[in-house]
Amino acid sequence: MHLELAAQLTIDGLLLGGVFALAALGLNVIFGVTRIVNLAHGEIIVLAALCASVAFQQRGITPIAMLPFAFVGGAVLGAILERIVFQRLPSDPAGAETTSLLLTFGVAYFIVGFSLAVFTGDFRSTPYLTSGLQLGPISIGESRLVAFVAAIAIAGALAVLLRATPIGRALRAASQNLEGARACGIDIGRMRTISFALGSGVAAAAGSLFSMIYAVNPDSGSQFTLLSFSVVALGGLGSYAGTLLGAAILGLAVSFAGFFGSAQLGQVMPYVIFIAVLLFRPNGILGKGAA
Amino acid sequence: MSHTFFSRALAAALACATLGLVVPGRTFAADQSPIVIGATISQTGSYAVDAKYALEGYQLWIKEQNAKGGLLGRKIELKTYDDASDPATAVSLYERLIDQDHVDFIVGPYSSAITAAVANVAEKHKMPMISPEVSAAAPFSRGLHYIFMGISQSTHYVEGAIAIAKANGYKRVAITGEDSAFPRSIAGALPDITKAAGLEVVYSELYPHNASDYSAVVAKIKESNADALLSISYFPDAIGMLRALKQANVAPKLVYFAVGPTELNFGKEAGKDADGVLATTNWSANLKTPNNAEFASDFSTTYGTPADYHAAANYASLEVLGAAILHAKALDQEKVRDFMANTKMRTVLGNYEVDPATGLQLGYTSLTLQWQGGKQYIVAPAAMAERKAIVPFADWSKR
Amino acid sequence: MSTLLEVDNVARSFGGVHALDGVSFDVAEGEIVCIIGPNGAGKTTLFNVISGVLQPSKGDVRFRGRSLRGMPSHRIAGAGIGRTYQVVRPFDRLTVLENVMVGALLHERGLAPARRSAAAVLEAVGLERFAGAPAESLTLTQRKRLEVARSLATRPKLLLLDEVMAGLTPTEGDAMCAFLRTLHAQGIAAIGAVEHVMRVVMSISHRIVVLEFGKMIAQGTPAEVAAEPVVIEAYFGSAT
Amino acid sequence: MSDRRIAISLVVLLVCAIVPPLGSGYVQSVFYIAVLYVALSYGWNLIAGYAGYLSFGQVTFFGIGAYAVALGVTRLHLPWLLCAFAGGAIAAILAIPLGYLMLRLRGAFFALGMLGLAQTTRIATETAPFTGGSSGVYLPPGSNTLPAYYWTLAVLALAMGLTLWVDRSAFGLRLRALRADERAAGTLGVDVTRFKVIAFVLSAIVPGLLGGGYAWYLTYVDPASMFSTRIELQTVAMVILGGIGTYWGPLVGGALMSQVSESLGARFPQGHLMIFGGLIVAVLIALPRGIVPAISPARARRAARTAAAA
Repeated sequence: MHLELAAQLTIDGLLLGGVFALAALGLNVIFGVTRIVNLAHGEIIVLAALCASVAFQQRGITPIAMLPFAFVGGAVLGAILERIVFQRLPSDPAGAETTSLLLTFGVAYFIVGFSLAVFTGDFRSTPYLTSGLQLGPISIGESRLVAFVAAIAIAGALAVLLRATPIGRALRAASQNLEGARACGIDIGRMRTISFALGSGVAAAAGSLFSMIYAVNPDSGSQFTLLSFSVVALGGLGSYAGTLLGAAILGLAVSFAGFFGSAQLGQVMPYVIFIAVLLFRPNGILGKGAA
Repeated sequence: MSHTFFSRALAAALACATLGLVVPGRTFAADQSPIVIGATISQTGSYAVDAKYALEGYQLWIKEQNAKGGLLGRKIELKTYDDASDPATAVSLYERLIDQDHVDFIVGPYSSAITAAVANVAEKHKMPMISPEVSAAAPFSRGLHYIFMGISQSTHYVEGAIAIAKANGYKRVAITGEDSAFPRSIAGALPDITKAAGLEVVYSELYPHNASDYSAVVAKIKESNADALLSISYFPDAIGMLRALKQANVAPKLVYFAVGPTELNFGKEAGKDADGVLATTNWSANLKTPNNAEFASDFSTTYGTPADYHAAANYASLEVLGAAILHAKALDQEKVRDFMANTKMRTVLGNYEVDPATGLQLGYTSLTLQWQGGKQYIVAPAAMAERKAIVPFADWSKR
Repeated sequence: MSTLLEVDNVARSFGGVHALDGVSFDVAEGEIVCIIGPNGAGKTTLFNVISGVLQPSKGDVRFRGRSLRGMPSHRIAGAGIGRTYQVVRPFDRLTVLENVMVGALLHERGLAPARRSAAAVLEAVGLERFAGAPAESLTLTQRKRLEVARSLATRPKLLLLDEVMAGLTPTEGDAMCAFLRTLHAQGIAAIGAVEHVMRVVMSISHRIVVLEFGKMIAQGTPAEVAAEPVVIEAYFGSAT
Repeated sequence: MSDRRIAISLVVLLVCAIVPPLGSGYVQSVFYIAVLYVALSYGWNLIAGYAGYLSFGQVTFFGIGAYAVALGVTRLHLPWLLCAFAGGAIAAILAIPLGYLMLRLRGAFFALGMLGLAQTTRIATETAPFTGGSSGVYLPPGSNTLPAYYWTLAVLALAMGLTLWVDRSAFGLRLRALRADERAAGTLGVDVTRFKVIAFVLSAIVPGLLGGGYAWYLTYVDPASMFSTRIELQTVAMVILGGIGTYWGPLVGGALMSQVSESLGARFPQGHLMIFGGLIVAVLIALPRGIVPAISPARARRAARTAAAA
């Protein structure tokens, strides 16, 4: 295998990893604090992608200009969901986990129905930044490069927010020890809402950028949920560095497996790795998994 | 333990059960009640996007026919349900159309999976059913007597593109497409067709349904340095593949995406990247077929968007059904069936003629179109071509 | 009395942190041993190792001469080691009787015999009035007794009681002590893990093991241990 | 001790047995879909309701059963009923190793791990040489509604029987104990892994058997329809609405929802999924245990019975 092909596949793999990381970061934020795994994560990404593509077709707003709006929209949606849906979880941990799973399942079902009603079943995407940059023999898709840079930026911003700002420290305390944080007077309820808002906001921002990369319709959500899970499971729940690393590994695996194996093998890679990682390294590579 | 709940559940179960028994049959006088045509459409689920204008195709024919006094002096009505792209739902809805709504005739649903399941209902009730949206042969050649193919066979779809490749000396062919029923019905026939045309297949692999990434497939196409790319794609994967080609700066001399680019919003989504892309359609507004021009203009004035081949195929299927009813001079299923099996007639799609034994379409041919300057033009077969095919596919840098 | 349980130089660490280090002691049949140590001294970790929830990093645990290494917790329970938990949590959506029946089903074949023996155990711990009630409706002390009843129903030879005294009023503590003595009478050995409550511990224990930061700092009869300077300094402050 | 539930279940099954042949083709197909989804719900309830492991991949076994009949009939020319039985057997045999493997996961990871398993099986069926790949398999055409229906009804009876057995057996009691607290159940002598795997296998046999009937009913199978997440998610939604982990939950949720989606779906196709999603969230908030326990608190009834016996 000559050098040029290896370089191209590596670049494609890393860029794909950036896309995967962007999808998974939001999931990590929510799980980190609330230990709730949001099954509607993919649906929020797809809803944002659909809005972004309509905004572009009808008002010419580019997906990048849409980022802040998507983030705020996603954050508001996340806060509402957390308030309405998750404040009523039963006290015992096993019951809470099952019920939160069922609740987010119901929310996902609702969002798919809502998207169908508003956007119909059509596949939508945004024809923006569709060309590729040429670096000698290597070509780099512009939209994926943007997603890669955005993933690094958002992960960095999250890391800074969690370490440097008071809210961030409170969030981190809550994620490490809920009882301890409550004992220090941190309003756990507010922290849960903020983490949901933040997580859903990041997911929506990812969705806005994805409209440049994928053609999606309301049914495409579960695909992104499963993809984000594979990344977070590989990288370890609650660890941002883990998410980036997990995403990179997955992207490379899909890219190389797709070339040397078959396209089907590439498509199956996330699921296979997801199941393998969970069985042999339950906490993922860098993560502090569920107790 | 409270009895009330269970007695209520029991009563509900019984009520629902007797529904079928006692609902009075629709009594209607011999002639002036409307002739009702029933069908299911995939408005939700995975087939929703392809079956977009199926409903409008039916509605337009009925509107025009009613304006001409309907059939046998009776108004025509359409009764449709959404089968949500699910075979079991479609079967139940066709049973409902026939047993419950007492429709007089039925027309086929979208996709070979649903048609294969619904064919049993048609056979059981001995009601002829034209399938305007199924071009794969498999559902038909199974000893069925009541279903007929209302569109050209999928194996002919690629002939135009192959002829263009042969004419321009593009010997090295890469074959790909989505791994699902319709694309496989074509990709399966391609090796023989390409060999017959003296072309060499240098790469052949299908990508999975709703693939998340095409860069690996494109990398292999690049490695194979194929001259012609034949990709049997629907709309979303055609867009995905086109973008992956552009981002990898891969521009084979001939690029064909089967039915994906036939949809008008392929141009909207791809913009000027669409120029040069070849595709297959079964209909064009400029076809020299009987009242085709009226159909095209009537469709765009009524629905504000130009017709596509789905709408034309559905319209043509009712043209055949209408002719069969007129010929039978009565709502006689067997006479209509025999007419559909043996007639040779011209519709907006062209010459309708099926093999009486299998119901496979022999008359209709498919056309090859090319995106040029943001619009679609028929480029093959020569007799119906509006413009010459522009080849090679322009490099990404020169667009 | 033949030795029932041998804890032989057991150690357990969680990524560098030594929760237990070099703990060794024996328990004879019917003997009551109390393990004393502040919170985090490794009492619960020791119970987790003995009951098979955790495997020891070093050392071994033998029960009636047979090593428990690698044995899953359900087979250790089958061998005759019952266990209660510091954080008491009954099986929700099951009634009090059903909670105890789960334990009884270890040896009983079928629901009817299990129901009978569970009812008998409920009576022994004085919860028979609540048999049909949902387990979540019990008070803390009743839940503690339910926890003991569940394990008793498995007919254990050795019962591990994790903080079973904590949170009980003096009278409830005495009632629990009386109950533990009946265990001794039935030949059931017991290891009680206790954070303090010295008076009760001294009165019912045949032997005492003192743990601090995972290490054994003293072992012996209540009198011997009380005389240990290390223990006095840790628990009684300066002798007043 | 006669359990009122057996009597009522038999009545329901009897009604479902008598009515369809008397009704029109439409009534038969409506009964088929309702009975199919109620049976799938009972199957799914065994692992999710009684063992507390939410699976989003039981449709894997449904697809395996469907392909057992499709390939058995078209390639081996065996009678379809035999193949349908074989489908259940194959599902059970595969469920044992898969159970030991997947049940090491918990909560959302198990749920999505199983979803991944279903997707992987679909893609494997699409690419495997002997399964006809994504072009699917055409069975001999014919209106097999009634034979497929009675097979499905028999499997429903089996699934209800299994649920009743689990609900009233020593196995079921210990299974429900491990649902509440696996570690505590383990130290009370419950072989947690083996019990979970048994529940998983039972929960795989039911869809494994049902798949064969579905293939015979449609006379066409392809990976996308047989391993479809839509079938899985609709089953999950039904059990949640009816009442997860209860005996009547799957019947109420299954019957109710398949009827509502039948009529609702046809009238306004775009909106009805949204209504179901909203309904699920509302039910989960208002009635955490689903509709059934809210109407007849099963626990109070069962408690009264055990107290009387003590």
